Amino acid sequence: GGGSTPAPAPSGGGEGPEKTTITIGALPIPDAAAIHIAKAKGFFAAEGLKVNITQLQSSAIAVPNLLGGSLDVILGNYFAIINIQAKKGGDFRLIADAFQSKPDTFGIVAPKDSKITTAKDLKGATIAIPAVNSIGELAVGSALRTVGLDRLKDVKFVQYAFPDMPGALATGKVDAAFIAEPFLTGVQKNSGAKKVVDPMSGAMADFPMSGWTVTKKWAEANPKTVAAFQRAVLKAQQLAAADRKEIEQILPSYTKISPQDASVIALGAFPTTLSATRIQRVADLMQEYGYLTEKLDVTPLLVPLPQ
Amino acid sequence: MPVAIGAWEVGTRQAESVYFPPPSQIAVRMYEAWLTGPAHRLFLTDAALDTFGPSLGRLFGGWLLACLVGVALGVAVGRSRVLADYIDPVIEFCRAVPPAALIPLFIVLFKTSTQMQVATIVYGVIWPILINTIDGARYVDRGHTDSAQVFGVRGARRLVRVVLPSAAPKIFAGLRLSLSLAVVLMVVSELVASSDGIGYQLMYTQQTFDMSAMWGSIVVLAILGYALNTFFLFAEKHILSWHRRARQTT
Amino acid sequence: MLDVVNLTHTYGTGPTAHQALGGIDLKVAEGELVCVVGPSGCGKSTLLRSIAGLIQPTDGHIRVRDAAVSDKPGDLAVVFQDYSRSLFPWMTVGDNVALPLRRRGMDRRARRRVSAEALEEVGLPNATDKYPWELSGGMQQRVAIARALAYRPALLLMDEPFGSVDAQTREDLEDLVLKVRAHHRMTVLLITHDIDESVYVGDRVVVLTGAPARVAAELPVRLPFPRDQIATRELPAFVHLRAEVGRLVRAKDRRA
Amino acid sequence: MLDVVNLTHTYGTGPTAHQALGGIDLKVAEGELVCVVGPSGCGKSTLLRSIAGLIQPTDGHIRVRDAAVSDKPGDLAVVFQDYSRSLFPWMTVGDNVALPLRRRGMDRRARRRVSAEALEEVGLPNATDKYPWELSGGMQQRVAIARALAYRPALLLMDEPFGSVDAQTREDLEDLVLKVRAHHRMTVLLITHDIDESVYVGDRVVVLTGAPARVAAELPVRLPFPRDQIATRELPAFVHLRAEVGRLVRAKDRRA
Amino acid sequence: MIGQRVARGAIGVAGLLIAAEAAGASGLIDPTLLPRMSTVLVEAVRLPADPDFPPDLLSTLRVWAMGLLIAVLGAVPLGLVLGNIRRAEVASRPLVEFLRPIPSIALIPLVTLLVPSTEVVKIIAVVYASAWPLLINTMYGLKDVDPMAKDTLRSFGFGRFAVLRRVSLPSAAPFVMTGVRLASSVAFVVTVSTELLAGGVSGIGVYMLRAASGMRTDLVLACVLWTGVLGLVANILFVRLQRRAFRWHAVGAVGET
Ligand SMILES: Nc1ncnc2c1ncn2[C@@H]1O[C@H](COP(=O)(O)OP(=O)(O)OP(=O)(O)O)[C@@H](O)[C@H]1O
Ligand SMILES: Nc1ncnc2c1ncn2[C@@H]1O[C@H](COP(=O)(O)OP(=O)(O)OP(=O)(O)O)[C@@H](O)[C@H]1O
Ligand SMILES: [Mg+2]
Ligand SMILES: [Mg+2]
Repeated sequence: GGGSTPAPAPSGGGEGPEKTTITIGALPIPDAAAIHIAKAKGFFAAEGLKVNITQLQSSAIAVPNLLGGSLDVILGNYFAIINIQAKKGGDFRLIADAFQSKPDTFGIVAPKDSKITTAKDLKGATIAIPAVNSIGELAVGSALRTVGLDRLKDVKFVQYAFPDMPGALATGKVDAAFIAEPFLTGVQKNSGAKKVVDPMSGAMADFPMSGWTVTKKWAEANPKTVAAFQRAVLKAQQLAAADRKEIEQILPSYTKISPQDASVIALGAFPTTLSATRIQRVADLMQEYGYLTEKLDVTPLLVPLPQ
Repeated sequence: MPVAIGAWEVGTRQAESVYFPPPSQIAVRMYEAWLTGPAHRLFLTDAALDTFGPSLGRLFGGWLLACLVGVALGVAVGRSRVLADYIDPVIEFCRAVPPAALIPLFIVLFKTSTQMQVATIVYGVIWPILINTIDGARYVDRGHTDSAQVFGVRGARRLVRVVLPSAAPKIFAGLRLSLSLAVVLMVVSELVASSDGIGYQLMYTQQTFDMSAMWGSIVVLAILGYALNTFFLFAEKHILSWHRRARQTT
Repeated sequence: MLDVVNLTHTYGTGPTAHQALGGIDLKVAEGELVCVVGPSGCGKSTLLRSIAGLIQPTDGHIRVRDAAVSDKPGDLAVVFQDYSRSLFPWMTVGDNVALPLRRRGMDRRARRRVSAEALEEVGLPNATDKYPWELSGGMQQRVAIARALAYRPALLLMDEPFGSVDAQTREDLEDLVLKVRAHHRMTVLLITHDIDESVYVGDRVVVLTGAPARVAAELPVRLPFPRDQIATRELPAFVHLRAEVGRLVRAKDRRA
Repeated sequence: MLDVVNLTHTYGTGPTAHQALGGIDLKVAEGELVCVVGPSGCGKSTLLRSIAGLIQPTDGHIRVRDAAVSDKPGDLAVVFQDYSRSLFPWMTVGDNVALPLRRRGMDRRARRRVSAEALEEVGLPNATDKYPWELSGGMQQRVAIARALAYRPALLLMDEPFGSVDAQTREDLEDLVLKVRAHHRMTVLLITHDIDESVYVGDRVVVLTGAPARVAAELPVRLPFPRDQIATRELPAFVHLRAEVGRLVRAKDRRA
Repeated sequence: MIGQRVARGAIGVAGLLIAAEAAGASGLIDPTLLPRMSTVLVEAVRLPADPDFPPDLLSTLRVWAMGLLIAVLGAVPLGLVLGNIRRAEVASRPLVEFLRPIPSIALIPLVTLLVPSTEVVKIIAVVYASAWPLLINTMYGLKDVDPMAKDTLRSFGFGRFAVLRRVSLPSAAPFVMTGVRLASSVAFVVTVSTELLAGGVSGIGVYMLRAASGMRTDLVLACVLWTGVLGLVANILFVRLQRRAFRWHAVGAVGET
């Protein structure tokens, strides 16, 4: 074990993490870059942690894996985690921030020759989103509200996976799609689709997307492991935040994004702090849009980063 | 059955997990969502009609299409060695391919979402019908084929009067398998590109973390499957009555 | 009518191959009734199945009315030795008999009538609506006979058709075949184990020997028509002929 | 040995019900060989299946060695009329014959030996490794006979066991049954359509009438043992008895 | 004979591929949306060289084999019991028929909650889905057994169990084997679908997830080709086995028109 910094947890005592082998579940998307960097650069090993990374298809399946014990840590989509926390489907702890949107990381696009050119034109449109009741729906809802449209009345959402969206757009099954990088760049380049609006602007600018999540029980049982994980990921986040080259290099190793694509796609931000005020934005916006029925205070969910 | 439900109720009450609500709670939820409508519509609510209607349409459309294509193709392949040689490998290849993996193809190939969903169902349920029909049609008792041949019973009549009845017990096994599989595939097909249906409902409630409603959808699927199977067995009993009686030993 | 030349058939290939027919020559004239006798397992059914076009000769050829036998059968009907497997269990007895009649261009009513008549003739007037598996062995055999007779084929092939019925019914059926043959000028090939029967119904008796089957002898039966179960069997020529056939059958090494 | 009292059987229920047996009384002594004759469809096979415990009597009862026949039959073997369906196509002929011998507690080698001997006795020394569908009809029938004989049951039930074999083989098999019966003191019930045969092999001939089946007559056969195919059949008593049985069978309305 | 069949089979498969290529070349399928069949084929041939792929392939095969084996060992005996004892069949029918239509997609998240191993979750899903064809085909196979064969053995005094073992089972075996062939492809479908849905450390489906995340539809479809090929190979093995074990079945019947 390599606990070079003193253990932050009040429980104290003993050397090294309680659990040295941890299984992390993440999606093959840029959000997860930090753990791959940390693993590749030996940050985990330096903390005495051995990590296995499981590829997941969606946050929906990540949570049962976490609760059931197949996974120790997951890349939690804040929207999903807060939703389930509020409905008492699980008691989670966020141990590190992972990803935050920046302009052009997401977009609502329409086919090349579509009449839809501005957010206003989306009235009556069928819009593809990766999952109902998700951050995507919230983001589109927010974009609609800025032009006076209502997501429940004025548009229809259907579910498509990102890779299927270009096909759905081209064959006219949907009028517009909420699409993320690298598909956003891809669909514009290959099919000439045009961006109608960037939903991650205005109220949703620099919006927290995902963070590293464990269960409360696990966090309490393994405080030193949590701290060790936090230190390792933090180092990786700092690298990622400082230099996009780091991400461009690591992306092709755990996704099939080619190095060329990696160098042109828009990337979000990799926060190096874990801020309750920032994440509270998610909960508040969810409440504003009716996804939560009452206010949820996120502060108790955070496990502060070791100093 | 009552024992199973009792055990379920007790088990879930003991466990007190949000994910596994007790059946009584599920029943209440189902009742509120679907059975509080006007009497002239059998108490079905708008939500129930909007959910079940499209789903049943796709389910039956897909299943019937699969039955037609499966039996027709199965008999052709089962009776013709040459045809079998050519397309057996293609069939074996295709049926190991998950329908979910073909959705990108279906999206591009089919104009409307409904076509796409029906195609997914057909692709998913046709195999048991096809394989069992091929087997049944291929191994018709020699005594029967010989009789048909010497008496000049040929072509379509031979198919209808000799090959199909002889293969019927196997075809029915395939149909029965595919019927509940169609329910499963209906759900699969509604996960993509859909905004209504029981499968959509299932996924939606899962996403919104409305667990008793999600279980409600599962229960509806189970009841639907059970009802379809009961009708099916009823039809089978009549169509295969000769078989049952000829095969019984007393 | 029927012309079998050097017919050879071998089942299987390689070391387990079994030659069942070893070059059979047989001519049957239009309207003739030929009986085939021979030891069990000598190849009689194989011969019959070849003529019916159900198996392909390994060598030699068969012509029916100067047309080579192919898998598109000519105007013939068969009563199989394994009669119970040749009836369709999913059809009633009446439908079983009526099924081939469509080829005769009969409408539904005509088919029903002809089928009912044929069943009546074989002594099963009440079986029309039963299923084959509801009948006794002998009754099933009679259904198979009724089906073949109702079809009125130019060539009728019968493989031990009266094996499962009692003596009285057997005699009635023998007479029925003679009557139908005379009426409709059918050509008949009848395989039997009953030597008396072969002489009683036949115009000619062909004796086969086994392993592989060959024609051992052909005996013309010069008994007057119409034949009568009591009178004909008392004729000295009958008694003589049946002893002759008996001797020929027994003379040969009968174990295949 | 076998005691059948007022045996009644009705197939099916309701309007389509068919009464096959109408109160049959029959006693067979230990070691006796009883032949049953009767018109086609009269109920002979039904009687035999009831005794074998394969169908339940509607009324009356059957006792074998003073034990009621239940659905687990006693020490008996059956040669079915539909012999081809009673052989298992997935086993070789040898295995088919050997299978029941398991119940005799024989080991593998003993089973093979006994099975080979039995096949030899019915004239099929080379069929052991063939499959049933590779044999002719008559050969299959002989396999079924070999299986029943090899089992050496206390009670042997045979339903037209020699229907598909030639005259010579038939005589050999009749003598074989007589020999095995004498050797092992089996009790035998044999259904046949051949009146000569019933008199030749039987100690007693039971004549049934049909629809529903009833015992019409019982005739003791007082012919000396050992019987001989030529000598016995020439005895005046034989000739007389067979005429008698023939009259009885014909006398009854034979159409069921 | 064998050579001819292989040649014909190859022609059949080639026909399918050519049709797919033609659909791409003629513009029926927009090549910017879906890659051409020729591209996919090249990628499929290259896949084994990708160091990520072989472990994924093996992992999928392992789940498939385990799942199928457990399903066969469980469902066939159960089918024998239910097909033989009418009362058991009637009593269990509601339960069976309520369970059958429940999609594994709905069950996987719930099972994941209870079972702390992704691999075991996958195997459970495979067993669950592939048990049904085995169960139903076994039951229907038993219904089709010739009663005369059963009677024969019963008349020799064999009990119910012996009749089941020595007559019903061999006679239903070809149909059960068809069930195994059905279950085998169902097991492939469910293994890969579960990997797609639930992810995991390795598996063809996991590889597809990764490929999809990089807009490599060509790789995704190459994986689809591989699952098809695996299914084809598994089926060839099963058919071989079937031909050997059940020669009597094929010979008693004709296949030609
Ligand atoms: N499918 C087969 N495969 C291999 N050998 C066969 C097959 N069918 C028949 N044989 C063999 O061919 C020979 C002749 O059989 P066939 O059925 O023609 O005899 P048969 O004269 O009709 O005898 P039976 O009077 O007993 O019916 C027999 O030795 C039999 O073993
Ligand atoms: N499964 C059945 N269902 C209905 N009726 C049946 C069934 N089996 C036999 N029967 C009827 O019972 C009667 C007696 O049949 P059984 O088979 O006992 O006759 P049999 O004396 O053996 O005749 P055969 O000499 O022709 O074999 C027949 O009229 C037949 O139609
Ligand atoms: Mg024969
Ligand atoms: Mg009978």
